[in-house]
Amino acid sequence: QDKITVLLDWFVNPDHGPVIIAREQGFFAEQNLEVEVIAPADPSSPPKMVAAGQADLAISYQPQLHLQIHEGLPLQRVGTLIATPLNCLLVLAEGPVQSPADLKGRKVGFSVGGIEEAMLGQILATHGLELADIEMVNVNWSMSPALMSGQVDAVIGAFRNFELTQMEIEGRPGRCFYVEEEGLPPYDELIYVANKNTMDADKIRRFLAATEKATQFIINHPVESWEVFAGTAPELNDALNKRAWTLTLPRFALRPTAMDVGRYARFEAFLYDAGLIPTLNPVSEIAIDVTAQ
Amino acid sequence: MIRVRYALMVALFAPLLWQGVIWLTDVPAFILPSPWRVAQAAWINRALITQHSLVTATEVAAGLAVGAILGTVTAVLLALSARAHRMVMPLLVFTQSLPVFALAPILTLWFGYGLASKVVIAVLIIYFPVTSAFYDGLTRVPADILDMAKTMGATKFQTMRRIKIPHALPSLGTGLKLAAVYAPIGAVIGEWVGASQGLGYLMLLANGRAKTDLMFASLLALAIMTLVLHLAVGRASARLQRPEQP
Amino acid sequence: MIRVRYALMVALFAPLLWQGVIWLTDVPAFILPSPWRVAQAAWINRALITQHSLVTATEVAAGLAVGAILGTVTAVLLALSARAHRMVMPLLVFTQSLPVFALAPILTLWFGYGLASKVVIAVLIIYFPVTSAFYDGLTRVPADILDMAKTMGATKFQTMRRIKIPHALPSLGTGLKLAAVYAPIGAVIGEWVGASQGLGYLMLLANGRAKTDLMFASLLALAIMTLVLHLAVGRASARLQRPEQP
Amino acid sequence: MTSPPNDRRVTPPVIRLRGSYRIGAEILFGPVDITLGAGQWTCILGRSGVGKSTLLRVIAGLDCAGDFDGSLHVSDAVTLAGRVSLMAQSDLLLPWLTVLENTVLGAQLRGEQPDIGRAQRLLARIGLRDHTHKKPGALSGGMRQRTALARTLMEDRPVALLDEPFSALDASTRADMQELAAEMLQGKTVLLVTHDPAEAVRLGHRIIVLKPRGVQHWPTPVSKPVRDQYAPQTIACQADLLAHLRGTG
Amino acid sequence: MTSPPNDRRVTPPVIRLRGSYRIGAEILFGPVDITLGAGQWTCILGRSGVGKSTLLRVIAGLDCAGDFDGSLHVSDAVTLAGRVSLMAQSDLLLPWLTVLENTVLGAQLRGEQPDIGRAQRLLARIGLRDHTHKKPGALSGGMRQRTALARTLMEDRPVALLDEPFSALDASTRADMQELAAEMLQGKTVLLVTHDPAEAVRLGHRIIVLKPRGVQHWPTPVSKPVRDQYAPQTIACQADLLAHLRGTG
Ligand SMILES: Nc1ncnc2c1ncn2[C@@H]1O[C@H](COP(=O)(O)OP(=O)(O)OP(=O)(O)O)[C@@H](O)[C@H]1O
Ligand SMILES: Nc1ncnc2c1ncn2[C@@H]1O[C@H](COP(=O)(O)OP(=O)(O)OP(=O)(O)O)[C@@H](O)[C@H]1O
Ligand SMILES: [Mg+2]
Ligand SMILES: [Mg+2]
Repeated sequence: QDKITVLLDWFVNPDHGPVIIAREQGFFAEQNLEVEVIAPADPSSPPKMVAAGQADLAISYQPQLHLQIHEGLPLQRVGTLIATPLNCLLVLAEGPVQSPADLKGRKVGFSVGGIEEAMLGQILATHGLELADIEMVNVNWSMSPALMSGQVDAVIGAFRNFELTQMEIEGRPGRCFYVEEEGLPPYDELIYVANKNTMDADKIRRFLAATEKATQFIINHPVESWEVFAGTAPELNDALNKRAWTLTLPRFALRPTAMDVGRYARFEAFLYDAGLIPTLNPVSEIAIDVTAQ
Repeated sequence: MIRVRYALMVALFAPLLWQGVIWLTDVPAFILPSPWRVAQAAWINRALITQHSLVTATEVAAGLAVGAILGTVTAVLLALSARAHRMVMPLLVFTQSLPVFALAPILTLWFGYGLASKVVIAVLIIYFPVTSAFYDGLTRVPADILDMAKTMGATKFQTMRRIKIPHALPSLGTGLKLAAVYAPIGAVIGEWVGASQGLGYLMLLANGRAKTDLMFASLLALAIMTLVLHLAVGRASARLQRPEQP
Repeated sequence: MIRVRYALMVALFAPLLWQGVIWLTDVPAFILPSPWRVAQAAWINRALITQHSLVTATEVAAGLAVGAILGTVTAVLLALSARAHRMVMPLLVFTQSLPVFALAPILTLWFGYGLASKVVIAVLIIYFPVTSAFYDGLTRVPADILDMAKTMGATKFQTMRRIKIPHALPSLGTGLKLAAVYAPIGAVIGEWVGASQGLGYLMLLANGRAKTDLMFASLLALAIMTLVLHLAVGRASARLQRPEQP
Repeated sequence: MTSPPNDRRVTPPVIRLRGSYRIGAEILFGPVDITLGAGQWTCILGRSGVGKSTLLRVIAGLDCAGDFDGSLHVSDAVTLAGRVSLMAQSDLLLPWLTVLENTVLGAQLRGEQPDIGRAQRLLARIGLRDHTHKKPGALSGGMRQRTALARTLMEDRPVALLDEPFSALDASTRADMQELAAEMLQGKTVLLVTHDPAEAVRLGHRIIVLKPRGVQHWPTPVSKPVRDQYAPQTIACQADLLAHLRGTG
Repeated sequence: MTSPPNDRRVTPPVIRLRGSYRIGAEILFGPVDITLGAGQWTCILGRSGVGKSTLLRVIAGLDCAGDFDGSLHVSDAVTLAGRVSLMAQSDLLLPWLTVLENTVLGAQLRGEQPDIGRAQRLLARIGLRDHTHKKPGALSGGMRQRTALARTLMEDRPVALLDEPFSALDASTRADMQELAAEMLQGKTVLLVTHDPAEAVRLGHRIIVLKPRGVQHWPTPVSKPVRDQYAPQTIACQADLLAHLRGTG
C-alpha cells in the first residue's frame, strides 16, 4: 500500500465527510492507499506544511490559495471538497440588521484570514456602502458568542452549515447573507492542495477517486453515512453535527477532480481588483486537473 | 490532615463563587455555563475526558521533566560565566518573547504532529521561568562565602556544586512551582497546534461546536491536573530545601 | 559602556545563528524567512509596524503596571495569613491553569474589544509569577529575625513593612523580570482574541495573507520591545535591591 | 499622667525559673532553680553548648528545638510578654537599614514614633557617631555588636536578656560598654550570659554557673556592681571563678 | 615523592606588609610596617573598627571596601595565593552541610578526596564528637565557632590568618582550643587577631597593637609560647598590655 498524509483544515467535522467515509468504508484501501489524517488547530498551517513537504495533501480554502501562490508557496489546487462558498455574513435573525445596507455605523466581527476586508468591502459596495462606514473587529476564537451576546452586530467568515445551526440550538436564531448572492464571485470553499513540485499525481488521483466514491455513498445513503461518521469518534456524535451533516450534503463536490477554469480566473481577478495581489496568475498556475496528466 | 479540609473548602467555595459571578454579571450560558451544567457534562463525558486527560498528562510529565532539567542546566552554565550570561540571556529573552503560535509551523516541521511537538512546546514555556529564577538564586550567594571559597582554592565547578547550587535551591523551587503551572498550558497549546487527542484538542473541538459545557468540563480537568502538579512540585521542592537556608 | 558592546554582538550574532539554522535545516522561506528578507519587510513596513507597536506598547505598559501592583499586593496579603494562603493559593493556581483563550469570550464580554481587555489579559498572565515569586521571598525571612521582632512587640503590619518586604525584594525582582517577558505575550494574545490593531493583530493578518516575512518582522518588533523591557525591569529591580540582602 | 509605681510596663519583676530542658529524649540541662532578682544583674557562665542561649530563649518565651519541663514564675504577673528586650548572640542587624534605623527598629516595628534624638545620643556614646548612616555591611564586627547593643538598650523594657553582648569588643571599648549598659539598665532585671569571669564579677549581683546537671551559685564580692576591677576582692573572686571554670568545666 | 625542604606549599614564609589603607579619601590606618615571622605567631590587638579584619583581608588578597597603598612582600615568592587559610570573624558555616561536611569543605571545594578520619579526630579534640552530623542551625554559638576553627585547621596551609577565633568560647574551652591551635599550627606563619590581652601574651611570638596612625610593637616575655598563664612574667605583661589598651585606646 502507498502511504499518503492528509492535513485537514481544522478539527474533524462534517465538512470532512468524504475523507472520513472513504477511510471507514475502505475506499482508500481499495485504491491501495494507506491514508494518515491529521487535524490541526490553525487553518493557515496545513498549506505551509504541504509546501514544506511534510504532507502530501492539505485541505485549504480557495481564496487563501490565490494569496499563497503570490507569496511564493509552491502549491496547486488538485481537487475540490466543498464546491460552493460556506462563508456568510451572519446577523441575528431578530436583530436590527435586515440587510447589509443596515450595517452603516455598526460593528462587524471577523476571524483574521486575510481577505475578510476585501469580501466585506465587495458586499458593502453592492449595497452602496464602503468599509469606512463600519467598524471591523477581529473576534478570532468566538464568532457566534460575540454575535449572540451583542458585542458585534454581524460577523463575516462564519460557516453557513455550522454557526447558523449552532445559534438555532442556543435559541438565538441567526440569518445568513450568502456572499455569492451579495456580489462576490462564487468559489470553492474547501479544496485539496498539493505541492506542485513534488506531488505524486497518481496517488492523488487514486485518493480523489476514493473520495468521489465516498461522496456518492453519502448522497445515496445519508442516514447510514451519518452513522458511520458519528461512529468514528464519540465527540462527533451530537445534535449539532447531525444537523450540520444534513446541511453539508448538497455542498460536497460530486466531481472532486473537475476543473472550472473560469471560477479560478474570476476570483484571481477579484483579488487583483481588491489590491490584495500585485499581478494576475494564469489559472494553470493555480489549479490543475490531475486526471488530465 | 488539615490540607484535606482546605481542599474540600475550596472545592465547595469555588463553584459558589463561579455561580455568584454568573448571577451577578448575567453571563449567557454559551459563554460561561453554570457549574452544575459543567458537572453534568463532565459526568456524561467522563470516559472521553479521562482518555484525553491521560494523553495530556503524559505530555505534561515529559515536558516538565525535560524543561526542568534543561532550565537547571542552563542556569548553572550561565552562572559559571558572567560573559556567557550577558551574551546568552538576551537571546533567551528574545526567543522567549516569541509567542509559541508563531513558531508552531516551524516546530511541527521539525518535530511532527506527535508527542514530541507538545513536549517541545511545554519545554519552551517552562524553560525560562526555571532558568531565570534559578539563575537569580545562583548569583545571590553572599560575597564573604565566595571569598572563603576563593581562599580555599576552590575550583569554579566545585564552588558551583557545593555552594551556589545548594544556596539557590529555594529559588529553583520558585521556578519549578511556576513551571508546574505553565507546563499544562504548554501541552494544551501544543495540542492546539496540531493533534487528534488530548485535553486541548477536546477543548477546541467543544468550543468550535458551541459545546461550552464540555469545554469547561475539559478546562476543569486541566485545572485539577495543574493543581495536583503544583501541590506535588511545591512539596518536592520544600523537601529539596529542608536543610535550612541562610 | 560594556553593555552596548554586548548588545551589538548579540545583534550581530542572533541573525547569524538564525541564518545558520536555515542553512542547516533547510526550512523553506514561507515557514522561516531569512533575516535579510525580514529586515527588508521591516524596513518597507516600518510605518505600519511602528504604529501597531505603539498600540501594543501602551497595553504592555498598562498591563505590567497593574499586574505588578496587584501581584505585589496579593503576595503581601497572602503572606499576612497562612490560612488565607492555603485557601486562596489553590484558587489562584486554578484560575492560572485556564488557558486565556478559554476565558477570551468572557473577558471580551466584560471588557470589550478595546485597551481594557488586553490589559486584563496581560495582567492575568503576569499576576501569578509576581505573586508567586514575591510570596516565596516573603515567607523565607530567617526565624531568628522574626523572633526578635516578636520580642520587640512588633505588629504584623510593621513586621511585613520593615522586615519581610525588604527581605523579599530580590524575589520580587525575579518575579518582575519574568513579568517583563510575559507582559508583551499577554498583550499579543489579547490582540488575537479580539482587536483591530496592535502587533498581535498585524501578525495574524500577515499570517493569513501568507506574508511570513511581515509576520516575522512584527515578531522582531515584539522581541525587541520585550528585550528593552526586560533590561529596564532588571535594572530597576537591581536598584530596588541595592541595600545588600542577607 | 504618671505611671503608678508598680506599673507592669516599668517595674522590674523577680523571675524564677524551675525545671529542666529536654531535646528529644535527652536532658540538656537541669533541674535548675534560678531566680533573677528584681532590678539586679544575674550573670550566667557555663561551657559552650550547655544551654545558656536556650535558657534565655525560654525566659523570653521563644520556641526552641526542645521542651522546657518546669515553670517560669514572674513576681507581678503571669507573663513576661511585652516586657523583655533580648540581645541575641548573633547581631541580627537588618542589612537594608542604616545603623540609626536598626537602632530604632523596635519603635518602628511597634508602629510608634521613634525617638531619633535619643538614638543619636546613644549611638554617640557607643562610639558610632560617625557611622549612623552606614549599612551593617560597612561595619566591623565590633561595630555591628555595638549597634545591636544600642538597639537593645533603646527598648527600655523592665527585663533585659543579654547573650554575650560584649564578646566582639576590645578591652577598652568593652569596659566602656559595660559601664554604659550598667547605667542604662540600672534598676532593671538583667540576665547576662558571658564567658568572661572578669565581666561577671564586675557586673553581677549574682553569678550562676550553668552545668548539665544543675546550677552552681557563685559568691560575689560584698561590694556593689559596677565593681572596681582592680580591687583585691574583685581580682580574687575573678581568679577563683576562672580557676573553677577551667578546672571543672 | 617527598617535598623538597623549601617547597612553597609547605614552608612558612616571612610576610612583610608596608603601607597604609584608605577608604575613599580617608586613611583608615597606617602607615604600618608589619612583619610576620616565619613559623611564628603574631598577635594583633586594637580598637574595634581600627581595621584589623581589613588587614587580614589585605594579606589574604581579598577585595575590601578601600584600597591598600603599599606593598606586601613574601619571603619566598611573589604571591601568597593558595598558601593561606583564613578564619573570618563570622563563622561562614554553610547551613545545608553537617558539621563534618563543613569541616572538610576546603578539600571538597578543591575537588580533592577529603580526609574524613582526620576531620573526625579533629572534631573529637574540639569537643564536637557527638555533633558531627548536626547542621549549623542546631549548634550553639561556641560550637559554630569551633566548627569554623576545625575547618580552618583542616586546611593545613603554611600561613594561617585567624580573626578572633576564640571570642565565643568559655574560659575552659578557650584554653583548650588555644592549645590545640598552637599545636596544629606549630611552625606555620600565623596572624591572630584578638581582643584578649591574656590570649595575645599566651600565644604570641610578637604582639602588635594596631592604631589609626600606625602600629605599636609590644614586648613579649622571653619565654616561648605557649606560655604558662600563671607565670609572674606572663601576668605582668598581660596586666601592662591591658592597662595600655584601656588607657590609650
Ligand atoms: N564597605 C565598607 N564601606 C565603608 N567602610 C567600611 C566598609 N567595610 C568596612 N569599613 C570600615 O572599615 C573599618 C575597619 O573595619 P574592620 O572590620 O577591619 O575593623 P576591625 O578592626 O576588624 O574591628 P572589630 O574589632 O570590630 O572587628 C570600619 O571602621 C568600617 O566602618
Ligand atoms: N535545633 C536544634 N536541634 C538539636 N539540638 C539543638 C538545636 N538547637 C540547639 N541545640 C542544642 O542545644 C544545646 C545548647 O545550645 P545553646 O545555644 O543554648 O548553648 P550555649 O550555652 O548558648 O552555648 P554557647 O556558649 O556556645 O553559645 C547545644 O548543644 C545544641 O546542640
Ligand atoms: Mg549561646
Ligand atoms: Mg574585625
